[in-house]
Amino acid sequence: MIESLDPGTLYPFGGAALFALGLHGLIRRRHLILRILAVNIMGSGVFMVFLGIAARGNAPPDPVAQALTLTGIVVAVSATAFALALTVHLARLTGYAVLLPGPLQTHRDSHPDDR
Amino acid sequence: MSTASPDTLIFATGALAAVSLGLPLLASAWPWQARRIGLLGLPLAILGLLAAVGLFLDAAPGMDAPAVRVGLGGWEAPLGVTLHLDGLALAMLLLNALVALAGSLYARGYIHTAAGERQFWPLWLWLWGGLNLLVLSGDAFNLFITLEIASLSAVALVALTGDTDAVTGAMRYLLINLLGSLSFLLGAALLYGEFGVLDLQLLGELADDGPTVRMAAALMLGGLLMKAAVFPLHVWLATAHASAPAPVSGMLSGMVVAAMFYLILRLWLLIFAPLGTPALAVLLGLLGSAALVWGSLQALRAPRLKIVAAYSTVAQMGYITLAFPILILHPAAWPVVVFFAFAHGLAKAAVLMAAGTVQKAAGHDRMNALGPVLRARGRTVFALGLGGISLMGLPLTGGFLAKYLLLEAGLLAAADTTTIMQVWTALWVVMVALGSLLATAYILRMVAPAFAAGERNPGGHVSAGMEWMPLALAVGAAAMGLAGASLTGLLEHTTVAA
Amino acid sequence: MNAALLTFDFVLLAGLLGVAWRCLASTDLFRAVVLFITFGLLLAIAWVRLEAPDIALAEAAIGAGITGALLLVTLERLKHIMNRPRTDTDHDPAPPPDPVASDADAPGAAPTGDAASRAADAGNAALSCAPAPARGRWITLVVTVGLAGLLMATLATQEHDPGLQPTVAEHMDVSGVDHGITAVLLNFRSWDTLLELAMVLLAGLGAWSLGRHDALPARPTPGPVLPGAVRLLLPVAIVTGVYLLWAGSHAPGGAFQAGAVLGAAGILVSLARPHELPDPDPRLLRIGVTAGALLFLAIGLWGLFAGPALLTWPSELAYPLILIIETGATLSIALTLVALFIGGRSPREDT
Amino acid sequence: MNLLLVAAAGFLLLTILFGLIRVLRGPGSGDRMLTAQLFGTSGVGILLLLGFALDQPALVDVALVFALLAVVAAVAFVRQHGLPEPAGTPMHENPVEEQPHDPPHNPPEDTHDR
Repeated sequence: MIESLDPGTLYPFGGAALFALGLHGLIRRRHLILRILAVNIMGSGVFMVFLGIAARGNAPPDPVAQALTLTGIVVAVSATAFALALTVHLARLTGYAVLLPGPLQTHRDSHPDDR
Repeated sequence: MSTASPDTLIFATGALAAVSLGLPLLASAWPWQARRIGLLGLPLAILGLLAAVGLFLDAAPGMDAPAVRVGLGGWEAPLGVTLHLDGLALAMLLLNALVALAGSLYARGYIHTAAGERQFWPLWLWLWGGLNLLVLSGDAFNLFITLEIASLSAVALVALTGDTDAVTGAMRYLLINLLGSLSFLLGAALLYGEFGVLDLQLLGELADDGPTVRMAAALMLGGLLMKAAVFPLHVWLATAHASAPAPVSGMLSGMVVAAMFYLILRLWLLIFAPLGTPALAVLLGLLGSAALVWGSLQALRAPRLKIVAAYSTVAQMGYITLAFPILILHPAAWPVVVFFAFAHGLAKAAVLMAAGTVQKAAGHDRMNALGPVLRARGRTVFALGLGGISLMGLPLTGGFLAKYLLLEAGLLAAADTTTIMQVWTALWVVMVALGSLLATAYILRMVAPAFAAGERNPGGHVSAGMEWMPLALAVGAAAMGLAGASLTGLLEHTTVAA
Repeated sequence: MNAALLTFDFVLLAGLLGVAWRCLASTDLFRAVVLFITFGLLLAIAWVRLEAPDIALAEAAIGAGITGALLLVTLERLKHIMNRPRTDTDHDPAPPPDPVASDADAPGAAPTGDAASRAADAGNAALSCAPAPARGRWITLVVTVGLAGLLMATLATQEHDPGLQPTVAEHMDVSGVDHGITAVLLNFRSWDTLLELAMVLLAGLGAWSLGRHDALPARPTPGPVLPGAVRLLLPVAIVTGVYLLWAGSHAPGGAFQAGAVLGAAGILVSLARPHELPDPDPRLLRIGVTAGALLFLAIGLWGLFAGPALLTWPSELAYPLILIIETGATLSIALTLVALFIGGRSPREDT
Repeated sequence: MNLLLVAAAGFLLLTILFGLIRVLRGPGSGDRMLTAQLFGTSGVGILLLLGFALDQPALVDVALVFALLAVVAAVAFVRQHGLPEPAGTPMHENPVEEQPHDPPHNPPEDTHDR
């Protein structure tokens, strides 16, 4: 039975695991670099599912699914590059590259000018 | 006998897509003239859009399908990417164009440094164009790219203010958007694996009630609900919407959130409607109710004007979520969602832009110190109030029409269902009433200082566009109550899976 | 043979998951980045196993080159920012009052010691980060493991659908090229590719909107190794980029891969910088990053007016048109990637 | 013959997985980066072996691009860690004050490991 496992059937399971693993990292870690890496790992999981679907069975691989993956990778790289630039920008403003939970300045009630 | 030939409509659809991409591209290539490109291009785009609506309404009764479908590159689905233009899409394009035009005229006064304009205008046109392309797209993968274009430009616009809150809000917004998009893409991948097509209409014909469709629905709709800031995935909204530049806040609350609901509705109508079960209806109803109450309470205690308006978006999105359980029980009620999106979009854009005007004039937007400026700026207070009245749903406004339709659909849904579901439906109807009451409270909180006695001080200078555009949007929101019939006429011609 | 390949697959998948896990669990950012680069390498091998050499090519260009360089330069910038002595003229009067100090990666929270060793550690302290908090650990674990299980169960029910492969094969003769993926990207689904170019452009615009970069002064190097390596690599990279662009019509390759390789060449130059780099004219730069998409749309407009739809062209002209579009796209992508690496917009744009 | 090639590729893969120990433990950034570079070399080997084993000549191109672009990360690393950086890192709205660059790294980072 295990002999009949072709990569197209096997890898999507790995893709699903990568997606979940990335999601776990995205939720649990606070540092933005790690969160961006987590999103990228999630994306790789999705691409693995797509490419697995493309390669299933004995027919030649499906060029449409492969082309979609290529487009998806480019979109992911663009988003990553922008996210990194935004991280640096945020760090320059706050001195931290983490998203602090809790209220932000605009949500606080008091303001020096009010007194 | 219709006068518009199918070719004209196909041309119009392609031209809408080309303009939605071409204007932002030109503005990006030549940001030194981007403001001019936007202020010339957007009105022309609206004229073209109105012409397309006319053509469409003229030709629609004679068409064998309720949508214009254009296979780009000359390739029909499933091989190519299809643009899908129907009544629903046209309605959303109109909303987008109206909010974007008002925002542009507003931004003309709001963004006043040359360097700021060069960064703002290309991104602003990308947001408008990206949303247009999203609405026009009829292909699951193509939707993923348009979602990313719209979110990336929105995030960059939020960060443009440059203060800590704005950049923090932008970062949260970006992460939630990326998560939502990836979830959507994984759902699309599963659908492609099962059915071998990506075109939404073809998927609708093939889809069954199997595990793939269920999982894909959970991933795609879950991702979109996250982007639409539905409770409990709403935490990012207030920061992002409140700290963005005012025209951007208007566009985000008025149109971007609505576009996510548009997409949920579109997917629901075409593919996922067979999945609707009472259990799902109860879940969505509870989420909507929770958003309504929680968002309103936050709006009641938020310290700043723009944050009040942003939390009000969370609450109003609760209303739209409440419409979904009703349309699970009573499928013909779906136009309610569009009415809500329209009424809320115009009214909320008006309120946020008016809040931006107040903020600019006063130099801040802390609720407890805005009295003097509000008392001196009647036009802006009128826009705040009129937009607010539509949000509350007082008779004759667009908000009233939307809520009336929602209640009517709720009662119709209750008529032909089980006793337990009748109880739930009754609860949702009560929630709609309660939500209006809470909305009244936070709207009054915004405008009440204007009517108290005290010092008057108009504050800093604001441009004419910043005074008149919120008012125009608010009047539009109110007038929706009268123009509802024509919207219904347009929505009749929408692709709905059999 | 089959069993050997299957073993290979299992080891590779286990390696991928392990590397990803350690990467995300890392408390040291530099280690996380190196693990991520390794992850990209393993991913490229996985794509090869899935018979997707095009994607492996893209992954090699991105994972090994572009993303790695972007991540490393970002770490460097973060380190500079966090080691900067904070003065009163800084934007924030005080660091955010953090009720979550254990959660925040404050550089000051680094191991304490005497001042001298702290200064020596400063560079690394800025790149270390707190481990994930214990609170909520189990809920997240249950949710994500449950999601993975559901996804796998769904995948297990799916039949082997041939997808659109037969349809693509049927239409290859009119596509203008001999390589399936290029036919899909530049002809059958060219709208996706046009929007993808828009997305790359938008990332550049977004990064530019955040701030300006400084002048790019020459960076003296103490030894001959770096300039020598760059002098050797640069021509090879350019030739490879052009080759990939040309190969795309009949073999794995294409605009994005070529653009990434050329972009990497640009990044090399900007890294080595034996001479001061002139700040390019911002007007030319703006047109350069947009040109690919603009050209694509302009050619596509022909179909809008001549019929039947946007982005249509006669099949006998398909090959030259696709080559023109790909060339434009390659140059714009390469330029945007270099701009993203350098950082903000040109200071001259604001004058 | 093919079996041998696949086995060799599998062996190289295992060497990468063993090499991960150096990435995880460091101790210095240089050790980690150098290991990643060696992975790149093994990766090129794996790609070439698989290319012959599976009869996919296009993998030679992939290997070429890999070999070429792995250098970029290395140069980016060397540039920042091995050489003095002049003032003015990019992307500063306001030029920051000049500061001494961080010294070479080899402090014990194991304290951060579990």
